[in-house]
Amino acid sequence: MPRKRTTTTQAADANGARAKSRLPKGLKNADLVDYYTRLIQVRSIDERIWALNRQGKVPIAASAQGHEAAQLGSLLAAEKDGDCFLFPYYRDLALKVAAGLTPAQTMMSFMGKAGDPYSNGRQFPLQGADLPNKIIQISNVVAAGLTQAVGYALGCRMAGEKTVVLVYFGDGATSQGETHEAMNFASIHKLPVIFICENNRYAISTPKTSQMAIEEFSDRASSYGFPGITVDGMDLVSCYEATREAITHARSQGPVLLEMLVERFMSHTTDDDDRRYRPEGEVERARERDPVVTLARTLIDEKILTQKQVDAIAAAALKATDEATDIADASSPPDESGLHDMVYSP
Amino acid sequence: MPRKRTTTTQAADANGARAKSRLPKGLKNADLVDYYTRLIQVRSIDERIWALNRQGKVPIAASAQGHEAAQLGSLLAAEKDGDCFLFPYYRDLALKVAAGLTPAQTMMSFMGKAGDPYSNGRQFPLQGADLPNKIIQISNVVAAGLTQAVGYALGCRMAGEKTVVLVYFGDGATSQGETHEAMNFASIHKLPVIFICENNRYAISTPKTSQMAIEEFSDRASSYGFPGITVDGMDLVSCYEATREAITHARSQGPVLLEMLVERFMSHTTDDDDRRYRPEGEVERARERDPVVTLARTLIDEKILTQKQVDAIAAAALKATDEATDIADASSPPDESGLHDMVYSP
Amino acid sequence: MAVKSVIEAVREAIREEMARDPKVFVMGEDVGIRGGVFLATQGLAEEFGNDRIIDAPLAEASIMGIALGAAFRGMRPIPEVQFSDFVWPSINQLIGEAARSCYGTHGALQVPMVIRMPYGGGIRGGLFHSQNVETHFFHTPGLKVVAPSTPYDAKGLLKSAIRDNNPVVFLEHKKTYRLVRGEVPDDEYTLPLGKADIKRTGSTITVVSYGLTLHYCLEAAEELASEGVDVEVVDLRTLTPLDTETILESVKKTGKLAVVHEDNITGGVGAEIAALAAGQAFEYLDGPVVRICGPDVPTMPFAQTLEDAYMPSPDKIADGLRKLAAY
Amino acid sequence: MAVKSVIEAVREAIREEMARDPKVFVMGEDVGIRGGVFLATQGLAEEFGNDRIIDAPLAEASIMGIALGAAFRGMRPIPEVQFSDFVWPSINQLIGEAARSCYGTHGALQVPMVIRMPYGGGIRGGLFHSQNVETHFFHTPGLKVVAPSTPYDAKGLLKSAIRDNNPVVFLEHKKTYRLVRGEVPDDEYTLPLGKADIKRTGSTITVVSYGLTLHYCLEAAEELASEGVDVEVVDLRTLTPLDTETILESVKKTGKLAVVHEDNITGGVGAEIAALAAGQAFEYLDGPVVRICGPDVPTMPFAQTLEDAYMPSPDKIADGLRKLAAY
Ligand SMILES: Cc1ncc(C[n+]2csc(CCOP(=O)(O)OP(=O)(O)O)c2C)c(N)n1
Ligand SMILES: Cc1ncc(C[n+]2csc(CCOP(=O)(O)OP(=O)(O)O)c2C)c(N)n1
Ligand SMILES: [Mg+2]
Ligand SMILES: [Mg+2]
Repeated sequence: MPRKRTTTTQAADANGARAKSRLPKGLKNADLVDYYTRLIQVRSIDERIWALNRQGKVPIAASAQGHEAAQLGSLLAAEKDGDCFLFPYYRDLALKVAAGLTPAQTMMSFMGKAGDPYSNGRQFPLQGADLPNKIIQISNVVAAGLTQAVGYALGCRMAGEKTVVLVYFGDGATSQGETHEAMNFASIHKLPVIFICENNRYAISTPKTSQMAIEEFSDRASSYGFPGITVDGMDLVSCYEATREAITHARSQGPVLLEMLVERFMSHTTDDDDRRYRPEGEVERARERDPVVTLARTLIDEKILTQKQVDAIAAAALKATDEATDIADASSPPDESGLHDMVYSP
Repeated sequence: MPRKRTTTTQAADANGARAKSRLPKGLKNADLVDYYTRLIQVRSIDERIWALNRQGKVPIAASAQGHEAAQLGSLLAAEKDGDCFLFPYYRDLALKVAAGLTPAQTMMSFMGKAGDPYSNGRQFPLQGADLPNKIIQISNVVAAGLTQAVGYALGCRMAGEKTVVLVYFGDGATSQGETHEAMNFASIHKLPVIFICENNRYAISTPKTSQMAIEEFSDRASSYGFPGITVDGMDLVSCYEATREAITHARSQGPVLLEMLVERFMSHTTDDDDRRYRPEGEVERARERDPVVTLARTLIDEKILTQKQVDAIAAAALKATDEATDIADASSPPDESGLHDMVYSP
Repeated sequence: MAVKSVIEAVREAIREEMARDPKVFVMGEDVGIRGGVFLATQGLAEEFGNDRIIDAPLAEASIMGIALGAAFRGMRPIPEVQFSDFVWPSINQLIGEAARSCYGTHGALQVPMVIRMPYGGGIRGGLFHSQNVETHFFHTPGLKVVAPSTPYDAKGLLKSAIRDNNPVVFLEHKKTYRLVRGEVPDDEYTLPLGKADIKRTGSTITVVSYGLTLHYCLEAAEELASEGVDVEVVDLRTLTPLDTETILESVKKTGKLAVVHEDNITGGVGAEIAALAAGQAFEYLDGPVVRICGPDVPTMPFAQTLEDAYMPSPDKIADGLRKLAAY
Repeated sequence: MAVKSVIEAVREAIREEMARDPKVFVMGEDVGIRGGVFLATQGLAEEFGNDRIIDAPLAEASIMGIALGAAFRGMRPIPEVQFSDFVWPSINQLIGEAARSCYGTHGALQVPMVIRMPYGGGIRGGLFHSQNVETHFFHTPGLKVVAPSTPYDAKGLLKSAIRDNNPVVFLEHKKTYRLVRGEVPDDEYTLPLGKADIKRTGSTITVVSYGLTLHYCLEAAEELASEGVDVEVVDLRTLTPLDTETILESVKKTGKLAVVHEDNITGGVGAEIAALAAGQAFEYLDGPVVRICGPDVPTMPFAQTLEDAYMPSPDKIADGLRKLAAY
């Protein structure tokens, strides 16, 4: 694995319009179809919860729109590897859902209903843990998960396992002291941790230039003596391949920093209005590289699916989202008698 | 100022024995004599407080022995500049004393007597602030001073001043998250701050290899986009010159990271016993490069002083230390009625 | 006088003090063009420039440490913590350093700094956007702690806090931001730190509270009034300095004390008020000291049902007061 | 039975639990070859290797966060904070994260972790090596808090803490480390968390304390005994869970309560004990609840004179008890 950043061809020629996924190495067509199916499901849920927020049914949501290729590309690599554990962050809706939640479980989480798989309605949607799908994110305190991920990797090593830990965070999180501490410890102990920065150049309204004085965050890896790579986070295959490589490296040699350049299509959360601070047209331009559209186009161009099949997948996803919404809407919130449960573990 | 590290010739050929100061650029002979006078005074006090600790009169002390060239070299540069402010750390005994304390004031601080100029007996010796000498170090919490120093520089800029802030810390402090945060903020705002790491390769017993996975700490500067320099911290002139350059750079272009390679001659503090963890002979070898001895040799070799003059300076220092000890010993501790004073400022 | 919301009062106080004193500046996450996530600094970057309304990197420890350093240089920083839940990474600079800078230098250094933070729950914020953090500051000598309940108090106290030469933690209950509105004088005014305010006089029970729950206490007091029980409601306004005199006087008058807050009951501010009465008004107490407070559950679940179960409410308070009255 | 010091008891407890369970490991600054600055882990790196006695970088936040992550994986970490004064940079991981991991995942995650830290003053540690930090943890639901006073208690409680599935803050008063010695059984034993211990039975006054000042209370009780006043001394041993039953029973028996601790008085643990009595033993109280505690001064000056002025002492305690007895 090179110690310096690589840019994918995709990133290099991506001037927005008409970007197109390359065909993957080591992925079967069936993988791509599966990926697309999940991607479109996730997007459909993502759009729905935003609408449900406006209807007063979902108190808060952070959208993954624009980050999906990064989240699903890396997830796919982790799944192919088979022995990875994930510490995502609050924007990783696509990752968390695609990792194994049903649409109904997801909707229950967003509405704070009993049976929310992450926290049983105690936390913000999809905060907590989903151990069956090998995911922990106990809080949305920015950067707090990084040292925990490193510790998890340490615990795995102590237990004699070869698990690689993927920990996700935004460009804003790079400023936190704990991000430094986590990378430093991981480098000293050569722990199998992949630090994945989903860099969308904004922390709420704060632009990257107010967050760091360097061009590429991945450059910071060299100050810990491990490799840092920047990839086009709008491109599924780049994200998949870079993560696969990183997993191999991490398991044998220690940490890797993977910066994925993504776009935030929506406001920071449903509570935010990005028109206050984003230049006009920026989001529209970014949307021309929408990973959902891009992948659909590739599947059709490469004759893996027909337009009709693509439409059918989208229709099925929409239907699943509709059903999930109804189920969640009709289900009960946690009973107030449970307020005191599990303050302590038995 | 180069963006990459420079090693002084001194550092390059310093294999311990017979190291010798180069003659300085831009320093007068009188400066060197003044420097030597302060150096020997500081050393004499440093040795005395260790002895006083063993007699039960000084509860705790951290020695600067081996760090003096770094501390006084940079201090001298700051003094020559005339518009610098210092945020030292607990090991900067030599710096703090040479910056303007009398030996008696110093001793009062170590004995926790009323009139201790730093905290009036409230804190560990020489912790607090010495504003007349442009020094603040409010605590000995490792790395807590770095962001404060950056904030001080920001305040100076807001007030329309050109002050350059020098902040000092050890290699252990590099691991703290706040060190990252301080350097990051300073780089974004291009603040005139010089981060001076007195790298003695130990944090109490913890060796540098357990603290970082890189060879030279100064390499980390590149991840903030500012220059990092490593100099031989046992060599007065290297430290002086590097700091002078850094001050010029900082004032016009923003932060600089200055790593000074030093040796800790004594145990971590009077409470520590470094024989538990340091390889035999290491300290003895390090002492062959003692900055006090080295400078005396230079002064004599270059015929700036005679051996006799050097001896006379040493004798005067010892006498001053004796007198200061007596004064401090005879003076009163703070009255207990003052316990509640200044919890709040009026 | 115009009717304003708490957030408007806060914004006005900052604006006026910035106009009055060029040393005052704001630093925090998204305080600039965004105007803060609650819009406390809306429009101020335009008015005062980005050098005095500084968008900080996402790193609370440095926000606090840098503000502290600037205060050492004589500036009057107002660092903003976006939600009180995120103050923890900065707490060493606050509890360890800022609170002790004056004491530890025997007065050589002052820390004229106001640390603003929205706190508290009842807004579906879940575990990490609802926290009550006041006790940690209340228990730290060297800090002052302010927790206003009304727009009038918020403005007057914030202006005093900014002019104070000590680190002041200024706690704004985020549910009051838009919910609580009230008259705010057009003319300049300040309110002294350290003075509680009797928001309702009464003779049979003293209720001590602050922030959001103060309003719930007033509602409960109304309810009890209709039942013939005359409740005095003391609004602490500042937790430190604590106005022990007003509290003790009221307790001595009524003989019965209840303390209400949203923060976890054990070791909360209410414990201190109870201990104060048990220690210094013992002879006057006609009944046990009652605490109606948040339960000992990590603050505070997201689901509406659980949040309601956690929160003190006018009904829960009225119940408690009723029992105490009957004692 | 052999007579041992507190530090020896602590070391033995760690050693035995590490031998018993390979999942137990220690991480902290200088815990390895140096054996910790107080030598709590002396010899353990040699015995268990550097993979289980890990010399951490100087970065408390990561020590805590990494320990927490390892606990998620089923390990049983014992992070050491070198002095409690340095716990602040790590407090988000402790108060914000560890304390809420179980609650916030509805029990999916456990945190079997013991955070050891030397705390307290009276050793010329000055402002930054003397701090009492217990209140911050005491006020955090989700944490358990232990503060033993004797070698016997320290060993038995530490072993239980290590076997507990929750984050336990284990506070070792550094002045007791070598000063306090006592019998420790040769055979394996544990002591339950959540049980106070009546270290001296008496009938006229209840004194509640913990840690170093517990011994001062016993001294004061002896002095008062010689004056005919019979003092009961309750050692809390664990602050959370708080043994309210033992406290209330004792207060109901004696009718008078004093609380003693070194930590700042306002909002300290003593306030909760006082509030507890004022709320639940009101009818039994024959006098005001007295608190003999550290003053509201940032802990604690370096000069001997000032440190003495700060510290509760047997004399100061005896004075307070004498007055209460005379009430
Ligand atoms: C410690 C902390 N401080 C502040 C916040 C409030 N906050 C939530 S998200 C966010 C911005 C994060 O930006 P980034 O890391 O770039 O992630 P993105 O949302 O862009 O994916 C902020 C400031 C928080 N959750 N935690
Ligand atoms: C936050 C914090 N953690 C731990 C300590 C205890 N401690 C004091 S000095 C020290 C080692 C510092 O090493 P380094 O930064 O290399 O400075 P040096 O003493 O070698 O000059 C430690 C761990 C402290 N003072 N502050
Ligand atoms: Mg971002
Ligand atoms: Mg060092």
